[in-house]
Amino acid sequence: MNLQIELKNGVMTAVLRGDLDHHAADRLREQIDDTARKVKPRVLRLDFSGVPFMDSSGIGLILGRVRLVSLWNGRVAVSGLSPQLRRMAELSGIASLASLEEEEKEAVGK
Amino acid sequence: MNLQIELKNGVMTAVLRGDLDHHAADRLREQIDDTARKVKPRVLRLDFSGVPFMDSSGIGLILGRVRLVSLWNGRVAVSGLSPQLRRMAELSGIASLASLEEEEKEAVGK
Amino acid sequence: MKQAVNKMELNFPSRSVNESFARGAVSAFVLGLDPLVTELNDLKTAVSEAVTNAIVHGYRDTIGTVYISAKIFADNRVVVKVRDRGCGIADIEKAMEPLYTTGGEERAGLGFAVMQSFCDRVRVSSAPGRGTTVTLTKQFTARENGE
Amino acid sequence: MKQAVNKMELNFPSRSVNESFARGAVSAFVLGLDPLVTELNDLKTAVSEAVTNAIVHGYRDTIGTVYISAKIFADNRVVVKVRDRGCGIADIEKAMEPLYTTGGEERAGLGFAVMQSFCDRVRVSSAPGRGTTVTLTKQFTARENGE
Ligand SMILES: Nc1ncnc2c1ncn2[C@@H]1O[C@H](COP(=O)(O)OP(=O)(O)O)[C@@H](O)[C@H]1O
Ligand SMILES: Nc1ncnc2c1ncn2[C@@H]1O[C@H](COP(=O)(O)OP(=O)(O)O)[C@@H](O)[C@H]1O
Repeated sequence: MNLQIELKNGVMTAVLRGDLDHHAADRLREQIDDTARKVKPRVLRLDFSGVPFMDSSGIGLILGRVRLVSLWNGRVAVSGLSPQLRRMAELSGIASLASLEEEEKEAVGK
Repeated sequence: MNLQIELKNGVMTAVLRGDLDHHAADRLREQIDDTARKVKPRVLRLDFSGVPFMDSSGIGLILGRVRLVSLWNGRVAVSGLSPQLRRMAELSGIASLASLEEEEKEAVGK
Repeated sequence: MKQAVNKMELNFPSRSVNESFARGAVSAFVLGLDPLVTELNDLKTAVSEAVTNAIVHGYRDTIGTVYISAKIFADNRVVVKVRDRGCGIADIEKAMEPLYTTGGEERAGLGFAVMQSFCDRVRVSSAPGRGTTVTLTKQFTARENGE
Repeated sequence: MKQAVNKMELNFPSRSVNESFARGAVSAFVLGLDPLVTELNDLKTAVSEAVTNAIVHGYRDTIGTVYISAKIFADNRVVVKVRDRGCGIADIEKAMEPLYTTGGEERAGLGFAVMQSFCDRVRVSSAPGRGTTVTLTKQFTARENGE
Protein backbone atom coordinates (compact mmCIF):
# COMPACT_ATOMS: atom_id res chain seq x y z
CA MET A 1 0.00 0.00 0.00
CA ASN A 2 1.25 3.39 -0.92
CA LEU A 3 -0.06 6.83 0.04
CA GLN A 4 0.36 10.23 -1.57
CA ILE A 5 -0.97 13.37 0.09
CA GLU A 6 -1.79 16.63 -1.69
CA LEU A 7 -2.89 19.94 -0.11
CA LYS A 8 -4.66 22.71 -2.03
CA ASN A 9 -7.07 25.46 -0.90
CA GLY A 10 -8.11 23.77 2.31
CA VAL A 11 -8.67 20.45 0.56
CA MET A 12 -6.45 17.58 1.60
CA THR A 13 -6.39 14.72 -0.91
CA ALA A 14 -5.08 11.29 0.07
CA VAL A 15 -4.39 9.16 -3.00
CA LEU A 16 -4.41 5.48 -2.01
CA ARG A 17 -2.65 2.81 -4.06
CA GLY A 18 -2.80 -0.95 -3.52
CA ASP A 19 -5.06 -3.46 -1.81
CA LEU A 20 -6.90 -1.98 1.15
CA ASP A 21 -7.40 -4.50 3.96
CA HIS A 22 -7.11 -4.27 7.75
CA HIS A 23 -3.30 -4.55 7.58
CA ALA A 24 -3.00 -1.71 5.07
CA ALA A 25 -5.71 0.41 6.75
CA ASP A 26 -3.84 0.36 10.06
CA ARG A 27 -0.79 1.85 8.36
CA LEU A 28 -2.68 4.37 6.21
CA ARG A 29 -4.75 5.70 9.07
CA GLU A 30 -1.72 6.85 11.04
CA GLN A 31 -0.20 8.64 8.07
CA ILE A 32 -3.45 10.31 7.02
CA ASP A 33 -4.30 11.41 10.57
CA ASP A 34 -0.83 12.84 11.25
CA THR A 35 -1.24 15.31 8.42
CA ALA A 36 -4.98 15.90 8.88
CA ARG A 37 -4.58 16.85 12.53
CA LYS A 38 -2.02 19.49 11.59
CA VAL A 39 -3.80 20.85 8.53
CA LYS A 40 -7.41 20.56 9.72
CA PRO A 41 -8.70 20.51 6.14
CA ARG A 42 -12.20 21.74 5.25
CA VAL A 43 -12.47 18.72 2.92
CA LEU A 44 -10.57 15.46 3.21
CA ARG A 45 -10.75 13.72 -0.15
CA LEU A 46 -9.94 10.01 -0.23
CA ASP A 47 -9.07 8.95 -3.79
CA PHE A 48 -9.61 5.21 -4.32
CA SER A 49 -8.86 5.12 -8.05
CA GLY A 50 -5.65 3.17 -7.36
CA VAL A 51 -7.31 0.58 -5.10
CA PRO A 52 -8.02 -2.71 -6.90
CA PHE A 53 -9.25 -4.52 -3.79
CA MET A 54 -10.94 -3.39 -0.59
CA ASP A 55 -12.78 -5.16 2.20
CA SER A 56 -14.88 -3.64 5.01
CA SER A 57 -11.68 -2.34 6.66
CA GLY A 58 -11.81 0.32 3.92
CA ILE A 59 -15.26 1.37 5.13
CA GLY A 60 -13.87 1.52 8.66
CA LEU A 61 -11.10 3.76 7.36
CA ILE A 62 -13.61 6.14 5.76
CA LEU A 63 -15.89 6.23 8.83
CA GLY A 64 -12.94 6.87 11.15
CA ARG A 65 -11.87 9.86 8.99
CA VAL A 66 -15.47 11.22 8.97
CA ARG A 67 -15.30 11.16 12.76
CA LEU A 68 -11.89 12.84 12.84
CA VAL A 69 -12.61 15.76 10.51
CA SER A 70 -15.98 16.40 12.21
CA LEU A 71 -13.86 17.65 15.17
CA TRP A 72 -13.28 20.83 13.12
CA ASN A 73 -16.50 20.60 11.06
CA GLY A 74 -14.70 19.24 8.03
CA ARG A 75 -16.20 16.71 5.65
CA VAL A 76 -14.96 13.63 3.80
CA ALA A 77 -15.30 13.16 0.04
CA VAL A 78 -14.68 9.77 -1.52
CA SER A 79 -13.72 9.50 -5.18
CA GLY A 80 -12.53 6.92 -7.66
CA LEU A 81 -14.58 3.94 -6.44
CA SER A 82 -14.62 1.06 -8.92
CA PRO A 83 -17.94 -0.77 -9.36
CA GLN A 84 -16.73 -3.42 -6.86
CA LEU A 85 -15.82 -0.83 -4.23
CA ARG A 86 -19.02 1.08 -4.91
CA ARG A 87 -20.98 -2.07 -4.08
CA MET A 88 -19.14 -2.27 -0.75
CA ALA A 89 -19.82 1.42 -0.09
CA GLU A 90 -23.53 1.04 -0.83
CA LEU A 91 -23.83 -2.00 1.40
CA SER A 92 -22.36 0.06 4.25
CA GLY A 93 -24.64 3.06 3.85
CA ILE A 94 -21.70 5.46 4.18
CA ALA A 95 -23.20 7.63 1.44
CA SER A 96 -25.11 9.54 4.15
CA LEU A 97 -21.87 10.37 6.00
CA ALA A 98 -19.35 10.98 3.25
CA SER A 99 -20.00 12.30 -0.24
CA LEU A 100 -19.37 9.67 -2.86
CA GLU A 101 -18.27 11.54 -5.94
CA GLU A 102 -19.33 10.25 -9.30
CA GLU A 103 -16.57 9.95 -11.87
CA GLU A 104 -19.02 10.60 -14.73
CA LYS A 105 -17.93 14.21 -15.21
CA GLU A 106 -14.36 13.18 -15.82
CA ALA A 107 -15.37 10.35 -18.09
CA VAL A 108 -17.70 12.51 -20.22
CA GLY A 109 -15.65 15.72 -20.24
CA LYS A 110 -12.98 13.91 -22.28
CA MET B 1 -2.84 -22.08 -21.23
CA ASN B 2 -3.94 -21.32 -24.70
CA LEU B 3 -2.57 -22.47 -28.06
CA GLN B 4 -2.85 -21.01 -31.54
CA ILE B 5 -1.46 -22.85 -34.57
CA GLU B 6 -0.48 -21.23 -37.88
CA LEU B 7 0.68 -22.98 -41.07
CA LYS B 8 2.62 -21.24 -43.85
CA ASN B 9 5.07 -22.54 -46.48
CA GLY B 10 5.97 -25.70 -44.61
CA VAL B 11 6.45 -23.81 -41.37
CA MET B 12 4.11 -24.67 -38.51
CA THR B 13 4.03 -22.04 -35.78
CA ALA B 14 2.57 -22.82 -32.35
CA VAL B 15 1.90 -19.64 -30.37
CA LEU B 16 1.78 -20.47 -26.65
CA ARG B 17 0.00 -18.25 -24.14
CA GLY B 18 0.02 -18.61 -20.37
CA ASP B 19 2.17 -20.26 -17.70
CA LEU B 20 3.95 -23.36 -18.99
CA ASP B 21 4.31 -26.05 -16.34
CA HIS B 22 3.90 -29.85 -16.41
CA HIS B 23 0.10 -29.56 -16.26
CA ALA B 24 -0.04 -27.17 -19.21
CA ALA B 25 2.68 -29.01 -21.17
CA ASP B 26 0.71 -32.27 -21.04
CA ARG B 27 -2.23 -30.56 -22.70
CA LEU B 28 -0.23 -28.58 -25.26
CA ARG B 29 1.82 -31.54 -26.37
CA GLU B 30 -1.23 -33.49 -27.55
CA GLN B 31 -2.60 -30.56 -29.52
CA ILE B 32 0.73 -29.67 -31.15
CA ASP B 33 1.52 -33.29 -32.04
CA ASP B 34 -1.91 -33.93 -33.54
CA THR B 35 -1.34 -31.24 -36.13
CA ALA B 36 2.41 -31.82 -36.57
CA ARG B 37 1.93 -35.51 -37.38
CA LYS B 38 -0.54 -34.62 -40.14
CA VAL B 39 1.38 -31.66 -41.58
CA LYS B 40 4.96 -32.93 -41.10
CA PRO B 41 6.35 -29.38 -41.18
CA ARG B 42 9.90 -28.65 -42.32
CA VAL B 43 10.14 -26.19 -39.42
CA LEU B 44 8.10 -26.30 -36.21
CA ARG B 45 8.34 -22.86 -34.61
CA LEU B 46 7.40 -22.59 -30.93
CA ASP B 47 6.60 -18.98 -30.05
CA PHE B 48 7.04 -18.30 -26.33
CA SER B 49 6.39 -14.55 -26.42
CA GLY B 50 3.11 -15.06 -24.55
CA VAL B 51 4.61 -17.24 -21.81
CA PRO B 52 5.29 -15.30 -18.59
CA PHE B 53 6.38 -18.37 -16.60
CA MET B 54 7.99 -21.68 -17.53
CA ASP B 55 9.71 -24.43 -15.58
CA SER B 56 11.77 -27.37 -16.92
CA SER B 57 8.58 -28.97 -18.25
CA GLY B 58 8.86 -26.37 -21.02
CA ILE B 59 12.30 -27.70 -21.89
CA GLY B 60 10.81 -31.21 -21.94
CA LEU B 61 8.15 -29.93 -24.32
CA ILE B 62 10.78 -28.51 -26.68
CA LEU B 63 12.97 -31.65 -26.58
CA GLY B 64 9.98 -33.91 -27.20
CA ARG B 65 9.08 -31.85 -30.30
CA VAL B 66 12.70 -31.98 -31.55
CA ARG B 67 12.44 -35.76 -31.33
CA LEU B 68 9.07 -35.82 -33.12
CA VAL B 69 9.97 -33.65 -36.13
CA SER B 70 13.31 -35.46 -36.55
CA LEU B 71 11.17 -38.41 -37.74
CA TRP B 72 10.73 -36.52 -41.04
CA ASN B 73 14.00 -34.52 -40.80
CA GLY B 74 12.24 -31.36 -39.66
CA ARG B 75 13.71 -28.93 -37.16
CA VAL B 76 12.42 -26.91 -34.21
CA ALA B 77 12.86 -23.15 -33.90
CA VAL B 78 12.15 -21.42 -30.60
CA SER B 79 11.30 -17.72 -30.52
CA GLY B 80 10.11 -15.09 -28.08
CA LEU B 81 12.03 -16.25 -25.00
CA SER B 82 12.06 -13.64 -22.24
CA PRO B 83 15.32 -13.21 -20.30
CA GLN B 84 13.96 -15.54 -17.61
CA LEU B 85 13.04 -18.27 -20.10
CA ARG B 86 16.34 -17.77 -21.94
CA ARG B 87 18.17 -18.51 -18.69
CA MET B 88 16.24 -21.77 -18.41
CA ALA B 89 17.01 -22.61 -22.04
CA GLU B 90 20.73 -21.96 -21.59
CA LEU B 91 20.86 -24.06 -18.45
CA SER B 92 19.38 -26.95 -20.42
CA GLY B 93 21.75 -26.74 -23.34
CA ILE B 94 18.88 -27.11 -25.83
CA ALA B 95 20.53 -24.50 -28.07
CA SER B 96 22.41 -27.35 -29.77
CA LEU B 97 19.17 -29.15 -30.63
CA ALA B 98 16.73 -26.37 -31.45
CA SER B 99 17.53 -22.97 -32.92
CA LEU B 100 16.88 -20.20 -30.40
CA GLU B 101 15.89 -17.19 -32.46
CA GLU B 102 17.00 -13.78 -31.28
CA GLU B 103 14.30 -11.14 -31.21
CA GLU B 104 16.81 -8.38 -31.95
CA LYS B 105 15.86 -8.10 -35.60
CA GLU B 106 12.25 -7.41 -34.76
CA ALA B 107 13.16 -4.98 -32.01
CA VAL B 108 15.56 -3.00 -34.20
CA GLY B 109 13.65 -3.17 -37.50
CA LYS B 110 10.84 -1.28 -35.75
CA MET C 1 -22.75 -33.94 -0.35
CA LYS C 2 -20.66 -35.17 -3.27
CA GLN C 3 -16.91 -35.60 -3.07
CA ALA C 4 -14.69 -32.62 -3.77
CA VAL C 5 -12.76 -32.62 -7.06
CA ASN C 6 -9.98 -30.60 -5.46
CA LYS C 7 -9.10 -29.39 -1.99
CA MET C 8 -6.41 -27.70 0.04
CA GLU C 9 -5.56 -26.93 3.65
CA LEU C 10 -3.54 -24.01 4.86
CA ASN C 11 -2.47 -22.49 8.18
CA PHE C 12 -0.48 -19.46 9.28
CA PRO C 13 0.03 -17.26 12.36
CA SER C 14 -2.55 -14.53 12.99
CA ARG C 15 -0.40 -11.64 11.78
CA SER C 16 -2.19 -9.01 9.73
CA VAL C 17 0.35 -9.29 6.90
CA ASN C 18 -1.19 -12.74 6.25
CA GLU C 19 -4.58 -11.27 5.33
CA SER C 20 -3.31 -10.68 1.81
CA PHE C 21 -1.52 -14.05 1.78
CA ALA C 22 -4.78 -15.84 2.65
CA ARG C 23 -6.69 -14.05 -0.14
CA GLY C 24 -3.88 -14.75 -2.58
CA ALA C 25 -3.72 -18.44 -1.73
CA VAL C 26 -7.49 -18.94 -2.03
CA SER C 27 -7.40 -17.01 -5.32
CA ALA C 28 -4.64 -19.22 -6.67
CA PHE C 29 -6.66 -22.27 -5.64
CA VAL C 30 -9.86 -21.32 -7.49
CA LEU C 31 -8.01 -19.94 -10.52
CA GLY C 32 -8.17 -23.43 -12.05
CA LEU C 33 -11.94 -22.83 -12.44
CA ASP C 34 -11.14 -19.94 -14.78
CA PRO C 35 -13.47 -17.79 -12.64
CA LEU C 36 -15.22 -14.57 -13.63
CA VAL C 37 -13.28 -11.60 -12.23
CA THR C 38 -16.26 -10.45 -10.15
CA GLU C 39 -16.87 -13.91 -8.67
CA LEU C 40 -13.21 -14.27 -7.76
CA ASN C 41 -13.21 -10.83 -6.20
CA ASP C 42 -16.34 -11.63 -4.17
CA LEU C 43 -14.73 -14.73 -2.70
CA LYS C 44 -11.47 -12.89 -1.99
CA THR C 45 -13.43 -10.20 -0.16
CA ALA C 46 -15.35 -12.69 1.97
CA VAL C 47 -12.14 -14.60 2.82
CA SER C 48 -10.47 -11.35 3.74
CA GLU C 49 -13.34 -10.54 6.15
CA ALA C 50 -13.29 -13.94 7.83
CA VAL C 51 -9.48 -14.03 8.15
CA THR C 52 -9.39 -10.47 9.48
CA ASN C 53 -11.98 -11.42 12.11
CA ALA C 54 -9.89 -14.39 13.24
CA ILE C 55 -6.86 -12.11 13.56
CA VAL C 56 -8.56 -9.03 15.04
CA HIS C 57 -11.27 -10.60 17.21
CA GLY C 58 -10.50 -14.31 17.65
CA TYR C 59 -6.88 -13.75 18.66
CA ARG C 60 -7.38 -10.22 19.93
CA ASP C 61 -4.37 -9.81 22.23
CA THR C 62 -2.38 -12.81 21.14
CA ILE C 63 -0.93 -14.56 18.11
CA GLY C 64 -2.61 -17.87 17.29
CA THR C 65 -2.94 -20.06 14.22
CA VAL C 66 -5.53 -19.44 11.51
CA TYR C 67 -6.69 -22.53 9.58
CA ILE C 68 -8.18 -22.41 6.11
CA SER C 69 -9.55 -25.27 4.09
CA ALA C 70 -11.06 -25.01 0.65
CA LYS C 71 -12.88 -27.47 -1.58
CA ILE C 72 -14.04 -27.33 -5.17
CA PHE C 73 -16.98 -29.53 -6.15
CA ALA C 74 -17.85 -30.86 -9.60
CA ASP C 75 -20.64 -28.29 -10.04
CA ASN C 76 -18.12 -25.42 -9.52
CA ARG C 77 -19.29 -24.80 -6.00
CA VAL C 78 -16.47 -23.62 -3.74
CA VAL C 79 -16.55 -24.05 0.04
CA VAL C 80 -13.98 -22.22 2.17
CA LYS C 81 -13.68 -22.71 5.93
CA VAL C 82 -11.80 -20.19 8.08
CA ARG C 83 -11.15 -21.40 11.61
CA ASP C 84 -9.50 -19.98 14.71
CA ARG C 85 -8.98 -21.36 18.20
CA GLY C 86 -9.46 -17.95 19.72
CA CYS C 87 -11.93 -16.39 22.13
CA GLY C 88 -15.09 -17.52 20.33
CA ILE C 89 -18.41 -15.69 20.03
CA ALA C 90 -21.01 -15.82 22.82
CA ASP C 91 -23.99 -14.49 20.83
CA ILE C 92 -23.58 -15.36 17.14
CA GLU C 93 -26.87 -13.79 16.07
CA LYS C 94 -25.95 -10.46 17.59
CA ALA C 95 -22.41 -10.64 16.19
CA MET C 96 -23.86 -11.04 12.68
CA GLU C 97 -26.05 -7.92 12.91
CA PRO C 98 -24.79 -5.25 10.53
CA LEU C 99 -22.84 -2.45 12.28
CA TYR C 100 -22.41 -4.48 15.47
CA THR C 101 -18.73 -4.53 16.44
CA THR C 102 -16.60 -5.02 19.52
CA GLY C 103 -13.58 -3.89 17.54
CA GLY C 104 -13.62 -0.18 18.36
CA GLU C 105 -13.70 2.91 16.20
CA GLU C 106 -11.88 1.58 13.16
CA ARG C 107 -14.06 -1.51 12.57
CA ALA C 108 -17.24 -0.92 10.63
CA GLY C 109 -19.16 -3.92 12.00
CA LEU C 110 -19.78 -5.01 8.42
CA GLY C 111 -17.63 -8.14 8.10
CA PHE C 112 -20.46 -10.66 8.34
CA ALA C 113 -22.76 -8.48 6.23
CA VAL C 114 -20.16 -8.41 3.48
CA MET C 115 -19.60 -12.18 3.66
CA GLN C 116 -23.35 -12.72 3.35
CA SER C 117 -23.69 -10.31 0.47
CA PHE C 118 -20.66 -11.63 -1.47
CA CYS C 119 -21.26 -15.38 -0.93
CA ASP C 120 -24.23 -17.68 -1.42
CA ARG C 121 -24.11 -19.01 2.09
CA VAL C 122 -22.32 -18.18 5.35
CA ARG C 123 -22.35 -20.52 8.35
CA VAL C 124 -20.82 -19.60 11.68
CA SER C 125 -20.14 -22.04 14.47
CA SER C 126 -18.45 -20.84 17.61
CA ALA C 127 -18.01 -21.55 21.30
CA PRO C 128 -16.63 -19.07 23.86
CA GLY C 129 -13.06 -19.99 24.75
CA ARG C 130 -12.86 -22.63 21.99
CA GLY C 131 -12.84 -20.63 18.78
CA THR C 132 -14.83 -19.91 15.65
CA THR C 133 -15.35 -21.55 12.27
CA VAL C 134 -16.83 -19.59 9.37
CA THR C 135 -17.93 -21.60 6.32
CA LEU C 136 -18.32 -19.67 3.08
CA THR C 137 -20.06 -21.25 0.10
CA LYS C 138 -19.97 -19.69 -3.34
CA GLN C 139 -21.25 -21.05 -6.64
CA PHE C 140 -18.97 -20.20 -9.55
CA THR C 141 -20.16 -19.99 -13.14
CA ALA C 142 -19.24 -22.99 -15.27
CA ARG C 143 -16.84 -21.93 -18.05
CA GLU C 144 -16.34 -23.97 -21.21
CA ASN C 145 -12.58 -23.60 -20.93
CA GLY C 146 -12.25 -24.61 -17.28
CA GLU C 147 -10.03 -27.49 -16.30
CA MET D 1 18.90 -20.87 13.38
CA LYS D 2 16.88 -17.81 14.39
CA GLN D 3 13.13 -17.88 14.71
CA ALA D 4 11.02 -17.28 11.63
CA VAL D 5 9.18 -13.95 11.43
CA ASN D 6 6.41 -15.55 9.40
CA LYS D 7 5.46 -19.06 8.30
CA MET D 8 2.76 -21.09 6.62
CA GLU D 9 1.84 -24.70 5.98
CA LEU D 10 -0.14 -25.98 3.05
CA ASN D 11 -1.27 -29.33 1.68
CA PHE D 12 -3.19 -30.51 -1.36
CA PRO D 13 -3.73 -33.66 -3.45
CA SER D 14 -1.08 -34.49 -6.07
CA ARG D 15 -3.13 -33.36 -9.07
CA SER D 16 -1.21 -31.50 -11.75
CA VAL D 17 -3.66 -28.58 -11.65
CA ASN D 18 -2.21 -27.82 -8.20
CA GLU D 19 1.25 -27.07 -9.60
CA SER D 20 0.11 -23.53 -10.37
CA PHE D 21 -1.78 -23.29 -7.08
CA ALA D 22 1.39 -24.17 -5.15
CA ARG D 23 3.42 -21.54 -7.01
CA GLY D 24 0.69 -18.97 -6.49
CA ALA D 25 0.39 -19.66 -2.78
CA VAL D 26 4.15 -19.45 -2.18
CA SER D 27 4.21 -16.25 -4.25
CA ALA D 28 1.44 -14.70 -2.18
CA PHE D 29 3.33 -15.67 0.97
CA VAL D 30 6.61 -13.96 0.04
CA LEU D 31 4.89 -10.92 -1.53
CA GLY D 32 5.00 -9.25 1.90
CA LEU D 33 8.78 -8.98 1.39
CA ASP D 34 8.14 -6.74 -1.63
CA PRO D 35 10.45 -9.06 -3.61
CA LEU D 36 12.31 -8.26 -6.82
CA VAL D 37 10.43 -9.74 -9.79
CA THR D 38 13.38 -11.95 -10.75
CA GLU D 39 13.87 -13.30 -7.23
CA LEU D 40 10.18 -14.07 -6.93
CA ASN D 41 10.21 -15.80 -10.29
CA ASP D 42 13.27 -17.88 -9.31
CA LEU D 43 11.52 -19.15 -6.20
CA LYS D 44 8.31 -19.86 -8.12
CA THR D 45 10.28 -21.86 -10.65
CA ALA D 46 12.07 -23.93 -8.00
CA VAL D 47 8.79 -24.60 -6.16
CA SER D 48 7.17 -25.62 -9.43
CA GLU D 49 9.99 -28.15 -10.03
CA ALA D 50 9.79 -29.67 -6.56
CA VAL D 51 5.98 -29.88 -6.59
CA THR D 52 5.95 -31.37 -10.08
CA ASN D 53 8.45 -34.02 -8.93
CA ALA D 54 6.24 -34.95 -5.98
CA ILE D 55 3.26 -35.29 -8.34
CA VAL D 56 5.00 -36.96 -11.30
CA HIS D 57 7.61 -39.13 -9.55
CA GLY D 58 6.74 -39.37 -5.84
CA TYR D 59 3.11 -40.31 -6.46
CA ARG D 60 3.67 -41.75 -9.92
CA ASP D 61 0.61 -43.99 -10.30
CA THR D 62 -1.46 -42.72 -7.43
CA ILE D 63 -2.87 -39.57 -5.85
CA GLY D 64 -1.27 -38.65 -2.53
CA THR D 65 -0.91 -35.49 -0.48
CA VAL D 66 1.78 -32.89 -1.14
CA TYR D 67 2.91 -30.85 1.88
CA ILE D 68 4.52 -27.44 1.67
CA SER D 69 5.85 -25.32 4.47
CA ALA D 70 7.48 -21.93 4.11
CA LYS D 71 9.29 -19.66 6.52
CA ILE D 72 10.55 -16.11 6.26
CA PHE D 73 13.47 -15.11 8.49
CA ALA D 74 14.40 -11.63 9.69
CA ASP D 75 17.27 -11.38 7.20
CA ASN D 76 14.82 -11.96 4.28
CA ARG D 77 15.90 -15.54 3.86
CA VAL D 78 13.04 -17.78 2.69
CA VAL D 79 12.99 -21.53 3.29
CA VAL D 80 10.41 -23.67 1.48
CA LYS D 81 9.98 -27.38 2.12
CA VAL D 82 8.12 -29.59 -0.36
CA ARG D 83 7.33 -33.03 0.98
CA ASP D 84 5.64 -36.16 -0.34
CA ARG D 85 4.99 -39.57 1.16
CA GLY D 86 5.52 -41.25 -2.15
CA CYS D 87 7.97 -43.82 -3.51
CA GLY D 88 11.15 -42.04 -2.37
CA ILE D 89 14.53 -41.91 -4.12
CA ALA D 90 17.04 -44.76 -3.77
CA ASP D 91 20.11 -42.91 -5.09
CA ILE D 92 19.77 -39.17 -4.42
CA GLU D 93 23.14 -38.25 -5.92
CA LYS D 94 22.26 -39.92 -9.20
CA ALA D 95 18.77 -38.40 -9.19
CA MET D 96 20.31 -34.93 -8.91
CA GLU D 97 22.58 -35.34 -11.95
CA PRO D 98 21.48 -33.05 -14.77
CA LEU D 99 19.58 -34.89 -17.54
CA TYR D 100 18.96 -37.96 -15.38
CA THR D 101 15.29 -38.82 -15.39
CA THR D 102 13.05 -41.82 -14.84
CA GLY D 103 10.12 -39.82 -16.16
CA GLY D 104 10.24 -40.83 -19.80
CA GLU D 105 10.47 -38.82 -22.98
CA GLU D 106 8.69 -35.66 -21.86
CA ARG D 107 10.80 -34.97 -18.74
CA ALA D 108 14.06 -33.15 -19.30
CA GLY D 109 15.82 -34.43 -16.18
CA LEU D 110 16.55 -30.83 -15.24
CA GLY D 111 14.31 -30.32 -12.20
CA PHE D 112 17.05 -30.53 -9.59
CA ALA D 113 19.50 -28.58 -11.78
CA VAL D 114 16.95 -25.76 -12.06
CA MET D 115 16.27 -25.76 -8.31
CA GLN D 116 20.01 -25.52 -7.67
CA SER D 117 20.52 -22.78 -10.19
CA PHE D 118 17.51 -20.70 -9.05
CA CYS D 119 17.97 -21.08 -5.27
CA ASP D 120 20.90 -20.57 -2.92
CA ARG D 121 20.63 -24.02 -1.42
CA VAL D 122 18.76 -27.26 -2.15
CA ARG D 123 18.64 -30.14 0.30
CA VAL D 124 17.03 -33.47 -0.51
CA SER D 125 16.22 -36.12 2.04
CA SER D 126 14.46 -39.25 0.91
CA ALA D 127 13.91 -42.88 1.77
CA PRO D 128 12.51 -45.53 -0.62
CA GLY D 129 8.91 -46.29 0.25
CA ARG D 130 8.71 -43.41 2.71
CA GLY D 131 8.84 -40.27 0.59
CA THR D 132 10.95 -37.25 -0.21
CA THR D 133 11.51 -33.81 1.28
CA VAL D 134 13.14 -31.04 -0.75
CA THR D 135 14.26 -27.95 1.16
CA LEU D 136 14.80 -24.81 -0.90
CA THR D 137 16.58 -21.81 0.61
CA LYS D 138 16.66 -18.45 -1.09
CA GLN D 139 17.98 -15.13 0.14
CA PHE D 140 15.81 -12.19 -0.92
CA THR D 141 17.11 -8.66 -1.25
CA ALA D 142 16.18 -6.38 1.63
CA ARG D 143 13.89 -3.60 0.37
CA GLU D 144 13.43 -0.33 2.24
CA ASN D 145 9.71 -0.54 1.80
CA GLY D 146 9.26 -4.13 3.01
CA GLU D 147 7.01 -4.86 5.94
N1 LIG E 1 -13.45 -15.05 14.70
C1 LIG E 1 -14.07 -14.31 15.65
N2 LIG E 1 -13.77 -14.53 16.96
C2 LIG E 1 -14.38 -13.81 17.94
N3 LIG E 1 -15.31 -12.85 17.68
C3 LIG E 1 -15.66 -12.60 16.42
C4 LIG E 1 -15.06 -13.32 15.34
N4 LIG E 1 -15.61 -12.87 14.19
C5 LIG E 1 -16.49 -11.92 14.53
N5 LIG E 1 -16.54 -11.75 15.88
C6 LIG E 1 -17.42 -10.81 16.62
O1 LIG E 1 -18.44 -10.38 15.75
C7 LIG E 1 -18.43 -8.94 15.63
C8 LIG E 1 -18.93 -8.52 14.28
O2 LIG E 1 -18.03 -8.95 13.27
P1 LIG E 1 -18.07 -8.28 11.84
O3 LIG E 1 -19.46 -8.23 11.32
O4 LIG E 1 -17.08 -9.01 10.99
O5 LIG E 1 -17.60 -6.78 12.05
P2 LIG E 1 -16.19 -6.17 12.52
O6 LIG E 1 -15.10 -7.14 12.17
O7 LIG E 1 -16.07 -4.91 11.77
O8 LIG E 1 -16.30 -5.98 14.00
C9 LIG E 1 -17.01 -8.57 15.95
O9 LIG E 1 -16.87 -7.23 16.34
C10 LIG E 1 -16.67 -9.55 17.07
O10 LIG E 1 -17.24 -9.15 18.29
N1 LIG F 1 9.73 -36.44 -5.16
C1 LIG F 1 10.34 -37.46 -5.82
N2 LIG F 1 10.01 -38.75 -5.56
C2 LIG F 1 10.61 -39.77 -6.21
N3 LIG F 1 11.57 -39.60 -7.14
C3 LIG F 1 11.96 -38.35 -7.44
C4 LIG F 1 11.37 -37.22 -6.79
N4 LIG F 1 11.96 -36.10 -7.29
C5 LIG F 1 12.87 -36.53 -8.18
N5 LIG F 1 12.87 -37.86 -8.30
C6 LIG F 1 13.75 -38.70 -9.17
O1 LIG F 1 14.84 -37.87 -9.61
C7 LIG F 1 14.86 -37.82 -11.03
C8 LIG F 1 15.39 -36.50 -11.51
O2 LIG F 1 14.53 -35.45 -11.15
P1 LIG F 1 14.62 -34.04 -11.88
O3 LIG F 1 16.03 -33.58 -11.91
O4 LIG F 1 13.64 -33.13 -11.23
O5 LIG F 1 14.19 -34.31 -13.39
P2 LIG F 1 12.79 -34.79 -14.02
O6 LIG F 1 11.67 -34.38 -13.11
O7 LIG F 1 12.73 -34.09 -15.32
O8 LIG F 1 12.88 -36.29 -14.15
C9 LIG F 1 13.43 -38.12 -11.44
O9 LIG F 1 13.33 -38.57 -12.78
C10 LIG F 1 13.04 -39.18 -10.41
O10 LIG F 1 13.58 -40.44 -10.76
